[in-house]
Amino acid sequence: MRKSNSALQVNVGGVKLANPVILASGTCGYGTELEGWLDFNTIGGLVAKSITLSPRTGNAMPRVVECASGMLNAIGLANVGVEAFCREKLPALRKCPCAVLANVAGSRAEEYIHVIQRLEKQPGIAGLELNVSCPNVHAGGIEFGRDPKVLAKLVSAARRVTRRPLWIKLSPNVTDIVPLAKAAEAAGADALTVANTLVGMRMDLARHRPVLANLTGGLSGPAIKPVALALVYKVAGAVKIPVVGCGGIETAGDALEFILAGATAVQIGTGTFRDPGIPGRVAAGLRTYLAHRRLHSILDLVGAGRV
Amino acid sequence: MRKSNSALQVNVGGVKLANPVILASGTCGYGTELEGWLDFNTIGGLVAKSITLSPRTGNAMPRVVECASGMLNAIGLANVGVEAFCREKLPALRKCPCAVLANVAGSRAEEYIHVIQRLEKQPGIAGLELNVSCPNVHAGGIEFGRDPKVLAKLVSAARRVTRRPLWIKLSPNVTDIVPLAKAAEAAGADALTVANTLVGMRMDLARHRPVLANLTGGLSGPAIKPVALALVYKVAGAVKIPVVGCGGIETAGDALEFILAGATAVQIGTGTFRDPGIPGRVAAGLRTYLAHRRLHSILDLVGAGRV
Amino acid sequence: MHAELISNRHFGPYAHLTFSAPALARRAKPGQFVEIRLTGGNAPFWRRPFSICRAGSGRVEFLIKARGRGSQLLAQAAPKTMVDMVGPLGNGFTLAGKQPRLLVGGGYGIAPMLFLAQQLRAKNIPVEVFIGGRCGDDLLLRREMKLTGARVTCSTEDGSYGHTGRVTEPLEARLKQAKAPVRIAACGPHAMLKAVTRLAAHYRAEAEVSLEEVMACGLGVCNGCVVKIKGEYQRVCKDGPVFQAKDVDWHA
Amino acid sequence: MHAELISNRHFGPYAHLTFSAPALARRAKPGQFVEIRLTGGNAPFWRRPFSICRAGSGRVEFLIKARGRGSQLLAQAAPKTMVDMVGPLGNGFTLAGKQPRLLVGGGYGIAPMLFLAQQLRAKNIPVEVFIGGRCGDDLLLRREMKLTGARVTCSTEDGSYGHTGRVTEPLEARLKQAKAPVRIAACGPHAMLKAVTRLAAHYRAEAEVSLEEVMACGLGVCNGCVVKIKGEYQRVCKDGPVFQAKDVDWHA
Ligand SMILES: Cc1cc2nc3c(=O)[nH]c(=O)nc-3n(C[C@H](O)[C@H](O)[C@H](O)COP(=O)(O)OP(=O)(O)OC[C@H]3O[C@@H](n4cnc5c(N)ncnc54)[C@H](O)[C@@H]3O)c2cc1C
Ligand SMILES: Cc1cc2nc3c(=O)[nH]c(=O)nc-3n(C[C@H](O)[C@H](O)[C@H](O)COP(=O)(O)OP(=O)(O)OC[C@H]3O[C@@H](n4cnc5c(N)ncnc54)[C@H](O)[C@@H]3O)c2cc1C
Ligand SMILES: Cc1cc2nc3c(=O)[nH]c(=O)nc-3n(C[C@H](O)[C@H](O)[C@H](O)COP(=O)(O)O)c2cc1C
Ligand SMILES: Cc1cc2nc3c(=O)[nH]c(=O)nc-3n(C[C@H](O)[C@H](O)[C@H](O)COP(=O)(O)O)c2cc1C
Ligand code: FES
Ligand code: FES
Repeated sequence: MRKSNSALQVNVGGVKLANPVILASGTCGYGTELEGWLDFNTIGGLVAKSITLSPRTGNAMPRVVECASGMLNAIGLANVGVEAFCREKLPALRKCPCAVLANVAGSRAEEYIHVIQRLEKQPGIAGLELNVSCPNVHAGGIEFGRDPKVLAKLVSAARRVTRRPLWIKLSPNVTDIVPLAKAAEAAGADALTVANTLVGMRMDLARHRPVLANLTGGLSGPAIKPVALALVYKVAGAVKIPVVGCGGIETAGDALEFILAGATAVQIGTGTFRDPGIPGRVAAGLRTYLAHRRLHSILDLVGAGRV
Repeated sequence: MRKSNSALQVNVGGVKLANPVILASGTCGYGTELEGWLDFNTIGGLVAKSITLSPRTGNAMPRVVECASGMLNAIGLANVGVEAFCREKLPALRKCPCAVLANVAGSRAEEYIHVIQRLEKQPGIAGLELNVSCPNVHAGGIEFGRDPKVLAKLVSAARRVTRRPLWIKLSPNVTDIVPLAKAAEAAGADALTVANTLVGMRMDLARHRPVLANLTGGLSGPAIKPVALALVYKVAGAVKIPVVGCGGIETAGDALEFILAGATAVQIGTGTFRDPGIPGRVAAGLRTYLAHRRLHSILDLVGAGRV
Repeated sequence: MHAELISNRHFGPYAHLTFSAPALARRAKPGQFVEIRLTGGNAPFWRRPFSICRAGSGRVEFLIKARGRGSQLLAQAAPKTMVDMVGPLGNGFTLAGKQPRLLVGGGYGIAPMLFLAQQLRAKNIPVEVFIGGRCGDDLLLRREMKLTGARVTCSTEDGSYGHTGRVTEPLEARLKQAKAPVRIAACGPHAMLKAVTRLAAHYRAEAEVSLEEVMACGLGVCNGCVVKIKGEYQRVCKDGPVFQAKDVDWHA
Repeated sequence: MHAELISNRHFGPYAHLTFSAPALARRAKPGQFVEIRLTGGNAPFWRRPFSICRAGSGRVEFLIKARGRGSQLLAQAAPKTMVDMVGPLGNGFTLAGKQPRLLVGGGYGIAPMLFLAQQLRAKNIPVEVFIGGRCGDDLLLRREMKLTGARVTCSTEDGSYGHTGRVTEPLEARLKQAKAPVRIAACGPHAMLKAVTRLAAHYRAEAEVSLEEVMACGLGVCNGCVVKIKGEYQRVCKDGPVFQAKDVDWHA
């Protein structure tokens, strides 16, 4: 049952969330997989797995490996493609009691645009997140996430074809994230998700080769939390649109760190793998924190840790 | 007592090391502090704490904070300055049974050059490492570590004033490390250390502000190991000069991952804090690994994990 | 969900653990698995998957081989230790059909076979179990298997107990003399499962195998545990771990 | 170096731990500390510093207040637990000089004072101990202190035991009536040490204080634990943790 508690409500660039806790793209499938393990009434929203124009089988195996306080993945954007997404996945997603965002990836700008256009008429999507930062496949749009000009073009083009709230998910693998954040904002983005995974590698000592078939993968989990937090702090100081913090969040305290740094909402990825109860507990913990401090709205904390 | 075992000997751009294990700059002070806790006969070398032209007191407190599988530091290059280094610290460092490298930092190219010139006549320094990647102070030279052209200029200038082996310590906080690595190589660097710390932040939930007085700090420890390893793999594939791997190494297995990725030697930083016995155990573990595999030289493993 | 360790019996590198976990015990089916996390800390980072070896009366049992840090921590856990479990996960073995079953388990792969044998025997289906291992110490659950009423044949590669050789040799002998159709269920090392699949094809027996892959989520959301099934990637955790042997692409 | 926990006595949130650590016990001086790591795992990431509370006969004792994860793990450790220690670290209190000593300990700050009292008493130096805390439960080591032959004065802020009020109140009373020079050694919360410093200055007594900072290395190499001493940064772990009270810049 949806607990109505206005203290946790946030509006992230037009996406209304009952609370600021969102499941990150690629870590909650198309929602249904987690049924029974996670109560969608306890969270604010979910971002469906990145979809591309055509279905993708993903990279060769192995695709994942453990690291200290984190993991590497090189799934390679395995997904059913936008057609099957609309036909097979959206009907179930629409029944989800939390906000549902679609996440779009591609290797060329036209690919993104086609997918967005295909989704535009589909009901039940609260917003779009553009993945311009998948480090694992050429098709992940990583070029868009590295060059402010290229990014601006993509975002403008997307802006023209959708009336939906448009979030851009930025890459942490850049020298300076600010020009990218500003470019996306200027081109019409409604919010920025900060950030995707860090490029990383592990060697297999038995086989004398990288563990992942893809050689490198994206590092996620608590290991990257300080890096993501520094980026959120930087971006929130540079743009006026809301920022969604993402990277290594597992507790309400972690979420608060991001909110104090300037995030209006947070996404949880790997935390759900470790314990599908984490997203709900994070939301509950935020509620408790507000009550203890006698605060009426989580918005009172957004950016409250900035100096 | 120095164990002579040629199997572990490496030559890193002119610096001869009895084994590939080096203490990273800023984590072993000027050597003497660790006496009694670490047997310098068991390691290949040490890089003294970064020195600048003038003494620096460093940043305000707090300067360090724990993270998941790692830590943030914003020491701010606290150091005695090159004069006091030559007068007070070098005499003791010269007695060290392992190779000693000096690490030089600065905010302007002339500062680096002055320090290098001041050191040039001092005996007992096996090589120089230029820190162009300290994320914590303007004076840390981070600009040099971000722009290949600026870096090339600095390295060329340094090359002109020193005959010593010249290592450049690169920053991981860049979109693409390859142009920087190539620029340093072309400008006359003898080896590249990959990498320094990742920019990170932690929020203090009690005080509602960043924990570190400096706001951000550099993330080190096992958390960053996959990131550093991916960078070493990339750099070793792009340059011909040796690469020194650095980031989160705590076991011989960790060191082997870097060596298989293409590193000729490794540096250990935070690991020494957690246990000053780690560097010696890493070297011993490498020796055992070679013996088990009946390999005559660690060089047989350098880059052996590349595909 | 939290579960309390009730008992832990050791056999060489193996440990037989019994947990109190009523909700799990009620829902568990043979061939399903549980993702276990030893509370607290980041090492190991992921939960670890283990097949349900027996379930009932509010209890769930596992047979654990101590390998790396995760399984070692678990194998050494003292009674009263609380662990966190997610499960039951995945799809189990086929229980329908009256054909006699040949259950093949190598090493800790015997774990799900005990649970399967019990349920098949409860339906009065004849069960023959082929237990294999490198040496006698790897032959687990023999006594428990016999108590189900199954016929048990043991093989060791070093000949220290039972048939000398691979577990697939007595299996092949049995298949050769089969008059009526039988159905095979197997769990164990990759090479063993591959051999079982070949035998099943040759002797035209239906066979199911339980596969292993490293698992990041165990819930079917990460796509990190896929195997090629009829040419398409499927998730071991959600679409498996039990697959029709003939559908598995063993070379992928 | 590895050390085995021999006994662990609990008093509310405090635990009094005794380890077998002969080499350490031999070298330890009052005021020095040890960096303890509970073997294995990355959480907590750093070792944790604890003052040596008593050392001798191959044993080292600590008084631990359970606060966060690190101190909790330690406070709850069972006998026979092996931990890894680095130490003894830092510089201790001044033992030289025949002046009577006033030892001031707040909460677990009393820990190094026991070791100090013992060694001073062994040199026949008169010792008076002022133990302070919020309530009676925070008054630790009273019995052990008395056994050293020291005079013990207790204060609690809630008046549940001894003097009602701050530990610095009976200290001031004692300083007021002092005929001959005394020397103060103090360890405890920041505010208490500051107050002691003020009193010492006012009554012209020499005072040493043991400071605390979060420590990344504990070995003097990271420069992460600095405090301003006579206007210059010094490392608590290597240059301290004991400093001349008058030299400490309490506002830095
Ligand atoms: C569906 C399923 C059922 C299983 N049932 C049992 C069982 O009943 N009894 C039993 O002893 N073991 C079982 N395993 C294997 C068990 O999960 C691994 O032995 C365990 O995860 C190893 O963890 P570790 O930390 O001890 O070893 P690690 O040090 O992590 O690795 C040791 C070896 O185990 C492999 N491994 C590591 N993590 C995993 C993982 N998450 N999944 C699979 N393999 C992994 C590694 O590739 C390596 O070869 C099962 C695995 C799966 C997938
Ligand atoms: C020289 C010295 C001697 C000490 N002696 C004792 C003693 O005898 N008995 C005792 O109970 N405590 C002692 N402490 C304090 C003790 O080190 C901390 O309580 C402990 O480190 C907290 O760790 P935690 O994981 O339990 O708490 P955390 O969750 O890490 O933090 C709880 C609180 O402790 C502080 N803290 C965290 N890490 C450290 C650290 N490495 N050093 C100092 N403070 C830290 C934090 O700022 C926080 O306020 C001493 C500290 C120092 C520096
Ligand atoms: C297995 C896995 C798959 C992922 N797939 C996607 C994806 O398809 N699209 C995307 O935008 N991000 C993807 N991500 C990144 C996450 O959404 C998230 O940004 C990242 O994991 C950092 O957050 P975390 O530390 O909470 O996991 C994936 C992450 C993981 C671990
Ligand atoms: C406390 C601290 C101080 C450091 N100071 C320096 C420094 O002065 N110069 C430098 O080049 N690197 C410095 N570093 C970076 C380390 O040399 C090393 O590159 C980094 O910590 C990554 O390695 P690690 O994970 O093994 O610690 C410092 C690191 C730490 C933790
Ligand atoms: S382990 Fe994540 S999909 Fe199977
Ligand atoms: S803790 Fe590193 S210098 Fe003191």
